[in-house]
Parts: sequence; C-alpha cells; structure tokens
Amino acid sequence: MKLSSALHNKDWLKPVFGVTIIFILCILFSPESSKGSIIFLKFDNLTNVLRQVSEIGIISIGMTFVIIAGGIDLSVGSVLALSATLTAFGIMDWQLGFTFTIILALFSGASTGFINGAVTAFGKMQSFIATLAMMTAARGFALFISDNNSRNIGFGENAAPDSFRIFTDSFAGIPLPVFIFVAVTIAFNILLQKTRFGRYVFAIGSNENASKLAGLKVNRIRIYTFVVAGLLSALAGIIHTAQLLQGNPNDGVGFELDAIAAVVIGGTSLMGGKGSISGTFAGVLIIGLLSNILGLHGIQKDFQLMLKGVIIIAAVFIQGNSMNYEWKKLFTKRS
Amino acid sequence: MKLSSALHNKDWLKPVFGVTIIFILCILFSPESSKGSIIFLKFDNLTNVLRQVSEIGIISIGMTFVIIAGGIDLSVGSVLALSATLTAFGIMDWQLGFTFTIILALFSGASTGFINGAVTAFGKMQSFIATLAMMTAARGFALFISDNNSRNIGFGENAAPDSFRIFTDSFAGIPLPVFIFVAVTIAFNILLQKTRFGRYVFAIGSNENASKLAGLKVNRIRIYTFVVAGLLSALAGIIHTAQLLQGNPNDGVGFELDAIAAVVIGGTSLMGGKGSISGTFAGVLIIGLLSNILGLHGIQKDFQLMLKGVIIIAAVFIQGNSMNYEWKKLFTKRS
Amino acid sequence: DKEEVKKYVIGFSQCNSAEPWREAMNKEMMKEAENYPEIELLISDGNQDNSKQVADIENFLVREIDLLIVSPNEAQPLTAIVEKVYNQGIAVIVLDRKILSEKYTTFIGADNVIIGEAAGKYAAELLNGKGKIIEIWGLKGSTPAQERHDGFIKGLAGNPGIEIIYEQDGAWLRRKGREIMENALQRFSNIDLVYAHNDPMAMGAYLAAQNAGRENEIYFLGIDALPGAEGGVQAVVNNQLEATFLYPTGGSLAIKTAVKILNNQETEKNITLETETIDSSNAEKYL
Amino acid sequence: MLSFSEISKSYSGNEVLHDVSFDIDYGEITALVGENGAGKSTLMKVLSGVIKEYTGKIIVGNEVREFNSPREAELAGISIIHQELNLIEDLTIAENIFLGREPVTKFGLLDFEKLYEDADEILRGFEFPFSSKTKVSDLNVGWQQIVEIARVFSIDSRIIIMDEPTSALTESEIRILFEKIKILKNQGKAIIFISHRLEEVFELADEIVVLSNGCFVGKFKNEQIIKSELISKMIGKKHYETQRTINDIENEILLNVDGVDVYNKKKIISGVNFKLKKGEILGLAGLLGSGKSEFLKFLYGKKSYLFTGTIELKGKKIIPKYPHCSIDENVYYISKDRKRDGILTGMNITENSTISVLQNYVKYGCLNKKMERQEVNAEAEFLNIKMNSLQQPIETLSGGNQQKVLLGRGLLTDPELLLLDEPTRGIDVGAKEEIYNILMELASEGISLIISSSEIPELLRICDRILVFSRGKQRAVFNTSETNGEEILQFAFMED
Ligand SMILES: Nc1ncnc2c1ncn2[C@@H]1O[C@H](COP(=O)(O)OP(=O)(O)OP(=O)(O)O)[C@@H](O)[C@H]1O
Ligand SMILES: Nc1ncnc2c1ncn2[C@@H]1O[C@H](COP(=O)(O)OP(=O)(O)OP(=O)(O)O)[C@@H](O)[C@H]1O
Ligand SMILES: [Mg+2]
Ligand SMILES: [Mg+2]
Repeated sequence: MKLSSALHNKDWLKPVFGVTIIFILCILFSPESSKGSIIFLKFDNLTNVLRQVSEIGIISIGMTFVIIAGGIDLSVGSVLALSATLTAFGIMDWQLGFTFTIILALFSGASTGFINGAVTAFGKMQSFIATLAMMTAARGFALFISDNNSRNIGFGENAAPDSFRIFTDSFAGIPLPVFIFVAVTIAFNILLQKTRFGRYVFAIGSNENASKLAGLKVNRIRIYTFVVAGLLSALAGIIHTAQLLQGNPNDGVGFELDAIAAVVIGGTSLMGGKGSISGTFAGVLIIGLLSNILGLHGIQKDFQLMLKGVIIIAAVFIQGNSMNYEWKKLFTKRS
Repeated sequence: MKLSSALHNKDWLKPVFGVTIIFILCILFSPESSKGSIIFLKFDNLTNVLRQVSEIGIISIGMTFVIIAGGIDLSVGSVLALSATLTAFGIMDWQLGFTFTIILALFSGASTGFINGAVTAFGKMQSFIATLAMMTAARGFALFISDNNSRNIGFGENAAPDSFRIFTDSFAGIPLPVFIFVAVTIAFNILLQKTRFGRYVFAIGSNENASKLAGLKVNRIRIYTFVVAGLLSALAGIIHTAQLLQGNPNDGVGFELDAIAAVVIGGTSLMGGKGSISGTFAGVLIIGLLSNILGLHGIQKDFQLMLKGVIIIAAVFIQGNSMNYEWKKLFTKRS
Repeated sequence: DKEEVKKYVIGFSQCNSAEPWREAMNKEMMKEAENYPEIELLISDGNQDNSKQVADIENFLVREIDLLIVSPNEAQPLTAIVEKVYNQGIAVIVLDRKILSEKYTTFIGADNVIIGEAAGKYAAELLNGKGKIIEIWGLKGSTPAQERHDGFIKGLAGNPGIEIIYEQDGAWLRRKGREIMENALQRFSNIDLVYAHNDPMAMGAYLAAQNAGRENEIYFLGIDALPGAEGGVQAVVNNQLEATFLYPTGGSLAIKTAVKILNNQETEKNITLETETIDSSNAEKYL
Repeated sequence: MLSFSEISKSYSGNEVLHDVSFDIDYGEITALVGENGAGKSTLMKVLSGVIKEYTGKIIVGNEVREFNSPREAELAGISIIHQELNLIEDLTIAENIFLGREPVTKFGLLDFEKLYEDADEILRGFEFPFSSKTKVSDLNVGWQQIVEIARVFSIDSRIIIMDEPTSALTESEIRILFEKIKILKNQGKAIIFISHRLEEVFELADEIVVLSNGCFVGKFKNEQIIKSELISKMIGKKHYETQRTINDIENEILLNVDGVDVYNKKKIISGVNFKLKKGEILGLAGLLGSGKSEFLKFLYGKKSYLFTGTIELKGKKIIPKYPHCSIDENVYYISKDRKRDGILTGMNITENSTISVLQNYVKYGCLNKKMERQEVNAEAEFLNIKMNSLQQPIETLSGGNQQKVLLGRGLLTDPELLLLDEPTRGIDVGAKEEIYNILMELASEGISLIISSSEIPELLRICDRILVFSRGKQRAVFNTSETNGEEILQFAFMED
C-alpha cells in the first residue's frame, strides 16, 4: 500500500526507472576500448550523448505542452531552421549583436507559435493542419531570408561577437547546450507541475468542454502552449547554429517526428490530458542512448534501423508499460 | 428538413463541394499557353494530376481507416518502400513471376500491418510508437533485402514478364494507376460505409470503452484497420515500382505526413470516430491540384512553400470548416 | 515588351534544392541565364523524390517548354519521362547523372567514380600507405554515395596498410557528420583520416574533432569544393579540410549549351567535366 | 434463478464489495438500493462481464459462470444499461441501438433500411421525437438515456440490469419505461433495477435488495418494508427530512430577467420573465427537451446565443457570453452531463475541485498544493465525499460522488448565483438530504440558486418559487407554498 501510493503519486519515478534500465543495458552492450575500458561510460561519450540530444530535447519539452493540451506541432523543425537562419544572418550579416540576434530568433519562434495557436484555436482547425501549413511556410520563409543559402558563423572582425561563443563553450567539461537543456527541463517542469498555467494545460487536454465551463480561457491557454513550443524550437535553433557554426534553412527536417516520438515514449498520451516533462526527458535520453550505442558499434544502416525498431518497442515497454500495467498491478494487489 | 437530411447523410457532398471550389480556383489561376488556352485544363495535365496522386491516394484510403479508428500509421512510407523493393527483386532477381511477386508484396504489407495492429492492440501501446518502430524497421528490412541498392526493372529476357507492363499502361488515355485508385476508393468506401466492419471502425474510434461494453472485439477490429493500411501501402508500392521502373528502398520518405495530411484535410478527425473516404479522396485531390498549380507556375521554392502554407489553411476552410460549422447548422435544425 | 523578348522557356528539373551543391548549381544557372534576355528559366525542386521529379517534368511538358535540363535523382525512374520529352522533339540536357537511354541531346557531368578515386589516391599518399580511415557516406542507397565509395576503394587499391575502420551513413548532412564523428572519436583512439562524401559532412566531422581537441591528428577530405564562404574551398583555405575534390556543377555550361541548342548550333553528345584536387597548394585561386 | 455467492472485489486494497450473496428470481423485478459508493454498480459490472477480477461465484441456472467480456455475458442472456452513458456519439441512434447486431443483406452489406425501420419501431414505443438517423451527439442526456434503454430492449435477454435508468428522465418517460419493464417481467425475465428515487422503487419492485458499504444488508419483499425502514437500512442511521423554513429572503434583487427570448437560428426559448432575490431558490420544471437546461446554459454563457429582452445582474445589464465572464460576476453553473461537461478525466479529485479557483492558491507564482489540498479536504468532508484519497482520479469515484465533487467545485468559487442542472442526479437519499440542506444553507447565506430538476417533489421541497417551461416557453411561476405537483405537471404538458 505504501509503495503503491508512492509509485502512484511520484510519477517521475517511472521514467527514472526506465532510463536506468536502458542505461544499464547500454553498459552491458557497450564495445570495449583496446585497453578494456567500457567506451560507453567514458565521460566524453556521456556528455556527447547529452549534447547530441539537447536540441531535440528542448524542442520535445515544448512539444509536451502542446500534446498534453491535446494538440500537435509539426512545425518545430521548420521553426528551428528559421531561427537558425535568423541567428546566423542576424549575427553575421545584419550585425545585430548578441542580444538582439537572440531576441529576434526567439521572437520568430514565439510568433510562429502564436500563429499556430491562433489558427488552431480561433480557426477551429485541427492543429495537425495548422502546424503542417506552418511547417511549410516557415521553411519557405527561412529559404526566402537566406536566399536558400546556408550561412556560416565566423568569429573575428566583422563576424560574430565573441559573446556568441558561450553557446559552444563547455563548463566543467560539459557543453553549455546541456546546461540549457537541463535548465529548460527543470523550469518547464515547474511550469507544468506547479503553476496555474500547467494545470490548465492538463485540463483543456482532458476535457475542453468542461474546462470552458469551469471558466478557463481555453483558446488563450491553447495559444500559449504553441507559443511555448515555438519559443523552445527557436531556442534549439540558436543552439543548433552555434553548434554547427552554421545557420541552414534546410536543417531540422524530420525533427517533428523525433520530438513527438520522445514525448510519446515518455508516456505522454497523444489524446491529451496526460503526460509529464520528466517522462519526456526520459524519452529524449532513451532515444539518445539508443542512437549512441548503435553508433558506437558502427552497425550498418539496415541492421541499425531494424534493431532500432525493435528497441523502441522494447524501451517503451520497459519504461512505461511494464510499470503501468504489470508492476502497478503487482504493487496494488490487496494483501 | 429534406435538404438537411440530404446533406447530413450524404456526407460526400461536402468534399465534392470543396474540391469543386479548388478546381475552379485552379482554372482561374492557371497559366495560359502561348496560344492562350488554359494549361491547367489540358487533358494531359488532368490525368497527370490523377496519376501523380494515385500512390499517396491509395495509401491515404488505408490511413483513413486507421485514423477513424483512433490510431495513426507512420509506417506507410517504409512499407511502400519495402513492397517496392520486394516487387523489383521478386520479379527480376527471384523470378517469381507476376502473380507471386504481387502476392509477396501484398503479403509484406499485410504482415507489417498486422504487427502494427497487434503491438498497438495487445501491447497497449500508442499506435504512434508502434508504427514509428515499424517505420524504422521496415525501411531497415528493405535496405537489408536490397543490400542498400535500388533495383531497376527491365523487360525482355530474364527480366520482368510482360504482364507486369499492365501497371504502366494507359486505357483511353488514362493510366492504370488512376483506375486502381478510383476502384480502391469505391471499394473501401463501401467497406467503410456499408459493412459492419466499417461501423465498428467508427465505433472504436469514437468511444473504445463503450464499444467494448457493447461487445465489439475491439482489438481484432483495430488490427484489421492496420492490415488495411498495410495492404494498401503495399499496393501503392507495387504501383510505385511499375511507375518508376525501379524498386528503391529509400523511396516513400515523408509519405506518412502527406497521407495523414490528405486524410485530415478531408475532414477526418485525428481524435477518431469521424471521417469519410470521400473526404480523403477530396483531400488527396486538393493536395494534388495545389502542387500542380504551383508547379505549373514554376514559382521559386521559397515563395512556393510560403504560398502552400497559406493555401492549405484556406483549402481546409473552404472544404471543411465552412461546411462543418455554418452550413451544417443551417441545414440540420429539426423543424 | 517582356513577353516578346522571352522567346524560349527552359525548364530545369533539379532533383533536390536542399543540398548546397545543388543550390549552387541552381544559382549558377540563374546567373548565367541573366545573360540571355530571350530565355525564361523555370526551376523545379524534386525534393529528392523520384515521383515528384517525374511530376515536375510532366508539368514542364504541359507548360510547353522549349528545352529541358534535368539533373535526375535516380537514373532509371527518370528515364521514361525524359525519353518522352525527347520523343516530342524537345531538346534535353542531362546534367550530372545519366539516364539509362541515349534519348537525350547532351549530357554534362563529372564522374563520381573518378572523383572518389582521386580522393582515394590522395588519401593513400597522405597516409604513406598506412593508416586508419573513417568513411562518412552520403545517403546509402543513392548512386553518388555508392560511386564515391567505389571510387575511393579503387583509389586505395594496393595499400593493404590502409584500413577503413568505421563507416556510417551521414545522409549528406553536416549535423550527421558531426554526430558520427563524435561516436567514432569515442570508439577509436587512433584515427588518421576522415573521408566524407561531401564537404558539409567533412566539416561536421571536423567540428567534432575540434571539440575533442583532436583536429590536428586527423586529415579531413571532402568532396564538392564549392566556392564562397560556406563552401569547402574556404574550409581548405582555413586549414580545416586537408583537401576537397571539385565536383563541378556544370550549371553555367548547361545554360550556354542550352542556348546553343536553341539556336540550332551543334553540340557534343557527352561533355565530361574535369575534377580537380583542391588543397592548400591551390585553394586560394578557387575561392 | 441467478445467484451471487460471496462476491468480493477490491480496488487498490480497498474492498468495495464484501462477500455479497443473494438470489434473484426470473419474472420478478429486483431493486438494488444503497448509498452512493455502496457498490451497486460494481456488483452489476461483475455480473455483466465488465469486471473480470473478483472473488466469489456467479451462478446462472445451476451453472457457475465467469464472463470475460460484456459480449460473453450478453451471449449468456445478460444485458445492462450502465449508469454512465456508453454511446458512440459519432454514430446514429439506430447504429447505436444495434451496435454489434446490425442486420445485413444477402450481399453482406448493411441493411440500412431495416436498421432504421427496426430502430424507429422500438423508439416509437418510447414516444421518441427524433428520427433514428440522428447522430447521438446531437441529443441531450435525457434522450441519450432513452437510446441506451432502447438498446437493451432490443436485445432478447433473460436478465436485464438497469443502473439508474431514470436519473436523467422526467415523469412521462419514466411512466413509459415502467410500462415496458412490467411487460418484460410478465415475459418471465429477471430485472435488476437500481435507483435512488425510492418512490420508484416502491412502485416497481417486487423485491428490494439493500447494499451498504459493500455488504449485503438484506432482501425484502416490497410489501414488507416501509420507506423509513428502508432508508435506515441503507444509511445505517435514522433519516430525517428537514423541511424548508421559508426564511427571511432579503428583498434585494440579484437577477432580473425581463422578457427574454433566446435564438439559435430560430427561437429556442421565449417569454422568460422573473426576478430572483438574494437568497432565493428558484426551481425550473418541465419535461424532457422543454428548454430548462438550455436556459441555464444560456444564462451562464455556455454558448453565446442571440437574445432579446434584458438581463440585469445586481442592477447591471449583462450579456451572457463566456463562462469565465460569468464566473467573474460570481455566477457558476454545474451541468447535468457530468461526463461531457463536468469531470476532467485523468485528473484527481483535488485538481478537479479547484480548477475554477486556482488563483486563490498561487504563492510566488507557483501553486501551493498543501493549501489546495487542505481546502479541498474540508470541502470533501463538508460534502461527505466517499473516496480513497484526494489523489484518486475522479473517474474512479462512484457516480454520485463525482456529482458531489462537481458541486464542490462550484461552491469553492464563492458564488452569488448558482445555476444547477439536476444537482442531485444519481445521488442517494441520504446524500440528497445533505445536499438539500447545503443548498438551503447556501440560500440562507444569501446565495441565490436556480435549480433545474426533473423531480418535481425535489423542487417542491427546496424551492421558494417554481418556474415551469414547456416547449421552450415560460408557462407559469408559482410560489411553492401555493402550488402542488399536479398543477405543475399540467403546465409542463401545455401545448401551444
Ligand atoms: N476503478 C476504480 N478504482 C478505484 N475505486 C473504484 C473504482 N471504481 C469504483 N471504485 C470505488 O468503488 C466503490 C463502489 O462504487 P460503485 O460505483 O459500485 O457505487 P454505487 O453503489 O454504484 O454508487 P452510486 O450510487 O453513486 O452510483 C466506490 O467507493 C468507488 O470509489
Ligand atoms: N446541441 C443541440 N443542438 C440543437 N438543439 C439542441 C441541442 N441541445 C438541446 N437542443 C434543443 O434545445 C431544446 C431545449 O433542450 P434542453 O436540454 O434545454 O431541455 P430540458 O428541458 O433541459 O430537458 P432535459 O430534461 O432533457 O434536460 C430542445 O428542443 C433540444 O432538442
Ligand atoms: Mg453506481
Ligand atoms: Mg436538458
């Protein structure tokens, strides 16, 4: 009974549990270095994993809000590309400087998010359609701005200010994007779990009708979820640019599926009303660890893909279902 | 009351209405040939549009079943690639002949569909995850079979039997794939609208719990929807191979989004329980006409994408919403 | 007025504008086309999808173009439609990748196998016949990736001391190049050379190595040698890539040839573009 | 004969059924009564194959049966109307009635003609005003309930379970239903009937089974037990009906509705005229579809309908547009359609209770969950909600307790005007009494209430005045003390 209710209330335990199992499996299946050490566990490798997932991770956090509220956002990849392009051009060509470039990029995310939300909420359109249109349009706009060119970032005279380097720097051996990802996770976890807004997000995803009758401004809340997703995609775009030292309007293709996958693997329901940031964090890590271990082995693409398919299913079972269905039963049997 | 019930029950009127408007707009905005004729209306252009949409159209029909039942199928593009690869290898390398090759390809679709359905239904997994895994795995399998190479189809000795040419032939100037698309649309419209299975698909998508309480075999019905989607994706794969004279394991990327978009533009709700084949047919045509008219104008990619975003929203308004929200109210008041 | 001046419509079916090399091809063409006020150039983007590209060409046919330039995504799938265009008496210039038929007017392109071979030979020389190589592939299953690989192997022939220890599909993307290299760096303490099927992936790999502080112990080879700040040539000048191998786009030549054809002048059936090895010795002049 | 033998069932360690054993005879109507959360629905779910995990035996005929799905139970001749509506909203009425049993033509296609004919035939018996081609989502709860009932009547079962079939119905439909039930009884079927309206129980049942706290209390012949005795068996204590002390209603007018007609493409409500004083309880009476619910929804701004006439709240003209605006004016509304308009599925009791008043718990930008829990706890105690913990998802509460949570949600907003649509729907006699007391207490604190109810006795008990609707028109307003049930019904049946 005690353990049962602990598991029931402390939902964050589940994802932690899932990731831990995957982590252990990664250790077991890790290749060994010539000196016999476990490559997977190298500090550098682990920070690599975190850094590699940081962009998709930040996007997934925003996506979690949209999905819990019962929507979906397909435009995140294009918004990332738009923000990345604006960042590169802002800092290199338009010489906006650090702060204004960042503001401009974030603003692009917020406004595309706002449009997504407004079309969905007021246009009474399925968010799939609204954001599909934005996915197309934002990419077009990025291509328009850049004249379909990627823009490299350089440092030095007439180039990016040195302050921009902060995005590529490491602290205590850990790259800044990792810190940003973790900070975003914590901050938005608080937003979702501890604030009115968070509660409202769950409510409108659970029962829009009832929420409206309970006095919630459903449209406004829905729009905010898309703004969150847009903002975070834009933030990921800034990091993307800094990481690759390039703003490319063609980047971020397919990110929407990766992000949705991370959210869903993390136990959030596409039907809305259920989900958690910690779950998404776990989902992101699971995908990252998976790519890493397959990559370390240098498995050929065909086998890699087949394995990945199987492992995704397995991971979801380990991380979510087993806890949801079997374990929970084990613990909640009366005794 | 008469008109009301006509509109209410004859849901096919809505999409016809929407497509007609889009069609008229295409005529209005069509470029003119040097001789002043309307290029869009040329017989060749219209059959082109139909042929171009036939593959995605057939896939979308299957996708409609899955979505109405409350699921989603991300694996359709990969299943198309797998079927295309099997078709090419079956007919060229393994010398299976026409019939067995087709059976093999369709079987691959049915079985991937079955696995999708079984994992979703019995594994109690969101179909997004189950089919995402299949999307990865089926592509891997296609690459594995083909050793990462596309396989060309030739005719003549030791190559494809002449009977296979039927897929590339035209009748009365209209290519066979168009006939197949239309036939599939009609047949599956009957399946959805006029059979018990069709009703059950709506029922489980609308309220799974109530369906279970009413004694429906929910799991089995759900699996069948995925089998339908898999089978039709495989059929599209066969046509794809015949059209391009090549089975390519890398083809069909992104088809899932196109298909889902067509279904949703056709008025089917991603929440399940609502939708129609005729709507999907309309959605497919709308997307096809849209690409065609933009393509005919040869607009630059960036503008094309931006325009497309705007037009998608507009199309959905014209085709679905106006009818759904305002018109319906006008007509369905009992009196 | 304008309508009068634009006598000819040229349709260019590009297979994928999202790649820098191909976008450079588009730009080159547009720039060249500006020199000829009598032509109107339409460019379509096939999105790396054979069916889409076939549709694009069908649209051109409906538009009644006077000449088709096509850079096929894959040979076989585009063959039938190109033949159809040709059979209607419309001249066809095939760019970069051949089709499986002789029914075209002119082919312009470089040879990926030869470029790969040049890279292989260059690598063998750099490594003095002994070393460990990481190969980052273009999209597996695509023809150029396969050819750049085959050529590279050919170029390495006779150097049993050279070993490709790790290869992964980078799908032509800078981001993937970086990720693959990061994994490789963890896995192998000894890497002598990275061969990437295009410059962006090579640059991605370089960034990864730089991040790990190992960029100086590894040679990076790319392919394409695009000019401009974003291109591989600049990266060679910056000492980031050891060398890159010119894969000319043929864009301006295609337009020039098209104009010739439209003016009923004779052209060669096959024009092979020469590749060029670009390293620190000659990079400056290609900028 | 059907026997329950030592049936036990528990959720999360909480036993909700405890060794329940009793028999039911064919050709008899057995009523099952008990407090909210007594386990009535749970027991019926066990019988109908919805719940598979339980201990004990179900014996049908002389055979021990175990049903793994509703379908198996149905094949064994057991069918059930669940307490909560379980219709497929996106299908038509006929499709719902025959779901799983659709007629097909010889080509294997659906025989729509027969489907709709058969359905219309069944519905005619219920004096149902819509065609069976109507989509269920276009019906209000009452009509949906009749569709559920019609569905079960179309199945030829030997054992028929009805879990609160009447809670959403008004007098005339209930009459029809009872006639039909009696016919079934005469056909030798066993009928299990659950209701909180004891008058109905006494009118209909041959046998009455009482459950209390998951335990079998006893089985009584109708003639052998009187109401007060039954109530004390149910709630384990003596039951008093407090009478409303028509109190000192203040003279201040809170709401003035003057000549209001409401349009939704056409006129749906007309001629509404009344003044509501502070601390007054106004009842709305009327038949199914008479417009009383619609009027409450309109007043609250659930949908922004066009209207003519004026509405003044606290002397200020208002145009009801959005619920959140109404809440700002201290008006709150609780729908009778719990599932569609009330509960937030997947969210727990606390979250469901406070959703409208979260601003009260904000501290440093975050929610103070401790404070939130404390207040909800107090509220839950006040309303006597039966639950395991505040963390319980609301959908796992018994129907009556869900209703109480929703009432609590409204009370937490400190309303001045409460609009309640069937506030005691599905609530047991004891709790009903509690709720009446609560409502009357609220009124005495100066809160005004408008209560729409299909139970006229209920209105007569607690209201100061009763307004009668029929066919969307206000027909009369009575002072409760000067009218009676017959008179109200007379106006409720009024035609144009
Ligand atoms: N899924 C569930 N999880 C946990 N507890 C449950 C669940 N379903 C029901 N319960 C509990 O079982 C008890 C009995 O509920 P049941 O629905 O049988 O009551 P009831 O007698 O039908 O009440 P009512 O008259 O209010 O409908 C209640 O305390 C309820 O909270
Ligand atoms: N969603 C809707 N669409 C169209 N008409 C509706 C809708 N809901 C209700 N109506 C109509 O509005 C009128 C009033 O219905 P209302 O629900 O107010 O009746 P009621 O008197 O409250 O009956 P009940 O006891 O069933 O609640 C009826 O004619 C009803 O059919
Ligand atoms: Mg109950
Ligand atoms: Mg009502």
